[in-house]
Amino acid sequence: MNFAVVVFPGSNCDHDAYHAVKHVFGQSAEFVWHKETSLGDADVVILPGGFSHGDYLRTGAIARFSPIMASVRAFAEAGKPVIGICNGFQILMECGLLPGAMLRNRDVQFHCEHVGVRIEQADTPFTGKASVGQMLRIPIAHGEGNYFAPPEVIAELEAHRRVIFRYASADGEVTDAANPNGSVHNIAGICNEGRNVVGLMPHPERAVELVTGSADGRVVFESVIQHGV
Amino acid sequence: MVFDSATLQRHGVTPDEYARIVELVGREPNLLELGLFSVMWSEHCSYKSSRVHLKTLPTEGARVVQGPGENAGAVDIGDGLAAVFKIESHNHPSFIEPYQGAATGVGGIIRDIFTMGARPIALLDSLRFGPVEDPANRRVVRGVVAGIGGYGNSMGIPTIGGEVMFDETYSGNPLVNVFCLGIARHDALVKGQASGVGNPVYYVGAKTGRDGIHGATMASAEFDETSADKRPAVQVGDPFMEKLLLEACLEVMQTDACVGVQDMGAAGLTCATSETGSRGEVGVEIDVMHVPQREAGMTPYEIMLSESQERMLLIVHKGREAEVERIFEKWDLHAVRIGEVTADKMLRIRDHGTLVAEVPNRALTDEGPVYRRPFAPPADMAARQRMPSVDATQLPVTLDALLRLLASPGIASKRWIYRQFDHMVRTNTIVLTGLGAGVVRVKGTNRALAMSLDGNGRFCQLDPRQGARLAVAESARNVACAGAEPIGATNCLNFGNPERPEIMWQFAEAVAGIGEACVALGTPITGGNVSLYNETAGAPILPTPVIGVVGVLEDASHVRSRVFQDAGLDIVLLGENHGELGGSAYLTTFLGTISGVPPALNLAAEGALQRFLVAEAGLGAITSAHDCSDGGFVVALAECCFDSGGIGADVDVPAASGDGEVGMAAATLFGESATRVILGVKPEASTALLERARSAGVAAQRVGATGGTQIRVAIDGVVAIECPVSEAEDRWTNGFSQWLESPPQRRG
Amino acid sequence: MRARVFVTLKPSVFDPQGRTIVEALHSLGHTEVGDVRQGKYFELDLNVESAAAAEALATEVSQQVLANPVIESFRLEVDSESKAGRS
Amino acid sequence: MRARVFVTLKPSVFDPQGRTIVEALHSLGHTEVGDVRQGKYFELDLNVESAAAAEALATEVSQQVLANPVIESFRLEVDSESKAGRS
Ligand SMILES: Nc1ncnc2c1ncn2[C@@H]1O[C@H](COP(=O)(O)OP(=O)(O)O)[C@@H](O)[C@H]1O
Ligand SMILES: [Mg+2]
Repeated sequence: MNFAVVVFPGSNCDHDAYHAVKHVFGQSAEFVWHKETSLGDADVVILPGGFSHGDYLRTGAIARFSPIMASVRAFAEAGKPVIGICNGFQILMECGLLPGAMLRNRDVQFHCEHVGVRIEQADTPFTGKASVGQMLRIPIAHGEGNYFAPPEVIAELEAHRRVIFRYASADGEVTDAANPNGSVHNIAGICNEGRNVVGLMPHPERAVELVTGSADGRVVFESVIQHGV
Repeated sequence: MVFDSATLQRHGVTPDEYARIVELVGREPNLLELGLFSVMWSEHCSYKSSRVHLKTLPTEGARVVQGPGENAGAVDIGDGLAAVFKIESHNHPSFIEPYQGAATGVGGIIRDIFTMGARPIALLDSLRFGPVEDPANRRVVRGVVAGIGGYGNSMGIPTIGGEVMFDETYSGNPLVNVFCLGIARHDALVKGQASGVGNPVYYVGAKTGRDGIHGATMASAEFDETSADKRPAVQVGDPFMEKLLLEACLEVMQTDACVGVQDMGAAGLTCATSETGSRGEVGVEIDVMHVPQREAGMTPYEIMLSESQERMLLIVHKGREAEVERIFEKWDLHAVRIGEVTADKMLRIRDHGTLVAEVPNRALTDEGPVYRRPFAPPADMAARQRMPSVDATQLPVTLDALLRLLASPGIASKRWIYRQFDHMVRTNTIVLTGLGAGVVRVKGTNRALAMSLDGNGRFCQLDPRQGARLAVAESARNVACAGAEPIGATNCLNFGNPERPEIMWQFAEAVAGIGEACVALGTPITGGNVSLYNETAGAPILPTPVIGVVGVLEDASHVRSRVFQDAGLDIVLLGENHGELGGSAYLTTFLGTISGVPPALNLAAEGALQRFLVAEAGLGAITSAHDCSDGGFVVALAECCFDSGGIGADVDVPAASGDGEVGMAAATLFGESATRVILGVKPEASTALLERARSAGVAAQRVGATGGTQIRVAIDGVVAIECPVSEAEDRWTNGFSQWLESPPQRRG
Repeated sequence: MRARVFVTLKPSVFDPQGRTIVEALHSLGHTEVGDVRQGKYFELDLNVESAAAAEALATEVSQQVLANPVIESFRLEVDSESKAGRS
Repeated sequence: MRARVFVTLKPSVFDPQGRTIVEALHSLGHTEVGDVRQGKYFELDLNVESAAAAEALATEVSQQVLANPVIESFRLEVDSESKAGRS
């Protein structure tokens, strides 16, 4: 499969996503600079983590205007798989492909650590190989991952099973203690109505080789690779 | 003389130095020229007080690819690759404005690394603060930690480790030392050198503002009151700009269009132009009118002396300009041509064509003053080294004592700090921060690099030479514990006012100690940094040399952390316990004093121990390794249990013969004898391992086994301390944040 | 022309920064401080001729870029001096 | 009482945030925007009786916590309504 990893000025997990896809999973991968207008023959688009444009104004606020985003939108609207990880998720929300916004973490500190993440739904291209309720231990690394959306949007997300990942304790309980940033309903990741666009704050691409501390993120990539064949 | 003494004083130039300037220039300098000399001859840039001592450091070795003198040092790590690394201090700015001071410190050291053509892959930080009972210190801690994270995280360079200590003397003088390591191919290392007469000189990055123009170099003739107001004391970091610069510069350097590159750090454009010219034995001529300026009406003096962040100077092969400009444009950066390389070894500065300064490059960079400042040991040295007379009740060996030590700020887990640092980005970190030395794999090879920063101001206060030797040994030992062979070192020397003989003595002794240990342990010094005048109202900081050691692990899969991997392992102690409490964390915690003689260090035994740890890496017997440092054996043992999921340990150690009867138990358990490592060893392999240790000349004994839920420590068969792992781990994990968040106390 | 834009979190949105500040102020003894909300403040220099044009431009820029309508609202002031506020 | 505090970087201090916003606005075609400075805006609810007391408290709090005197300056407005601004 062909993965396009979009690079914004300030992206810094672009190489990690590329490494995972290309060297760990043996897929073909291309960096796509944000000023380009075509995604080439991509089958999957990854918006990686980082601090696009420094995130000085608001996370993802400026990246959404990049020329490539029109193609990303068209790609998403055609039902093809798009994943936004961390800053990529924030960009997807800023450009309206996913609902909600991120607030500062409730303790206003940046958190980099492994957290428990529960798979809530297995019917997206990025969770097809997982089972509902499966627990992943994967890293987060963000200062603004405190997911917020108005109550009616949250209700809609829950009603339509669009919460895909939730912070949970090691034994799968959704508790406040397991919530690293204050996200509403412990939401760690969601999808769009078409279920092909997924955004999440945790970094599955950082957890694909045991030597780095966890390989639990593999299921996200294995799912989309399986989805494509 | 055309300048009055006040002007010279403001420039920090002594009458003797001025006379020398006149001699070197061949005439009276003008004000701009005086400014150039004042910054280049400042202590910070010229190392005028420290140079004679630094010269004695060992800088050569088979692995050294680049020793001191360039923007950073480099050592060979195999496969044609070099590890490029250096440490920098940003102490004073971090006191003035903790967040921005620390952030711009990170930015500065990162530039030093990518200037060499290396991709930065890891950061470490070494911090010293005053006690955080005082809200003022708390503000510094919070700001510095957030600032390091704010810059490093945005850059996508993991901060994979560091160290922090607290002492009253750092209250007005916090230390922020930051280390960065990058990777480059040997043949692609870029030097900070100009060459090729007629080659264009480019400026790229942030615009030049009035920031950072050194207080000591203000010149009355050009500054009225209002312009002084315009000059901010603090620089604001722009990690986004730096990220663009990093990517663009590395892309430019992949072409061979560049002759040399230099970042603009201290002394800004002055340093970058004169140093590149001087290293390349050429001249450099620029016109300041081309320099991008953030504010209107800047004078050549201000432009040349500005220390605005995130700026680079490039010397480009004539004819390749378009290629270079195109790459910068891609990253939304505009490289501007500000001048060219000339043949006559002069630094020539023009303003709209008019010549405004003309001085020989080498006069600025190499012919500055060198001082052999007098030194003498402090008068109270003997008193410092005397152990306080105490009775046994003042030296508790109880469960409570252990818990208190584990929760003390110097020893408690630093998770509150490193959780604010992205320590996993780039997916190379293979020993997570907090679990040992920082270790990153090198993608595309089997190897990994381990690195550690260490320094112990307490030991140095009691004996600077010994303290420095111990710091080198500890840093290298941490790297060897991970399985890596120590191959190179860098150092950041933080001291008080060198014009005072006792400070100069501390400095000279520490440098001598570093030299001795680096020679013995095979870790040449490839670079470093000196930070002097760290004192408030005549009260200096503890002498604080911070050592960074880098090691290579041939097979990354052999890496070890400090954590016991399983129950039922043999616990083996390498090294000997001499029961030395002098300068220990234990004494400071329970007696509130820094006193005694620091632990002895046998460098031959230390070397043997480290070589043994490295040789064992591939053999599989050792599953974890942790050195005994602050808090001694029991604290180290407890740390081996932490993060293991609650695995306990049951050990029995012989009493140490050390500091007499009183406090024997405390000395045995909490003394900080060097050259000791606790191993978790597969039981079926431990007899053979002990045998191998013996033949390697390394003292080794099986002292117990892992398992159960308790940490139980006996001395000669009598249980001294018993504590549930969970309770100990809880105190250790939360000690730091509880302390930081406890109700503030105003002191004094 | 100069426009000043104030971006604030909507009242229904929890403000972690404001809460942290209140806690810090209480711990410093300023218990009379009931609540703090933190927002953003922008000063824009606009090269347009009229106050009306400035207002229109600032509004557009605020809607498009400066504020995120999911969580924030904004208000603005236009001011024909070139320097606003004292420091 | 309600106080509003505006914290801005001192004019001489470099504002990377403002610069990034200007560049973004220019690339979106808003070339009439000459300069942007980004600051912070705080709304404080103060349980004090008089405007004078509110002003004194807000000033103290601004100096101590809200503004960083090394790089920032602030100005404030006190207002006796309990809700300030429209949204
Ligand atoms: N300031 C800091 N920044 C990042 N990591 C830190 C810092 N201080 C301590 N750590 C991490 O916490 C762990 C323990 O530190 P330390 O007690 O100094 O280790 P050791 O005694 O083994 O040298 C190490 O992994 C270290 O990297
Ligand atoms: Mg240490």
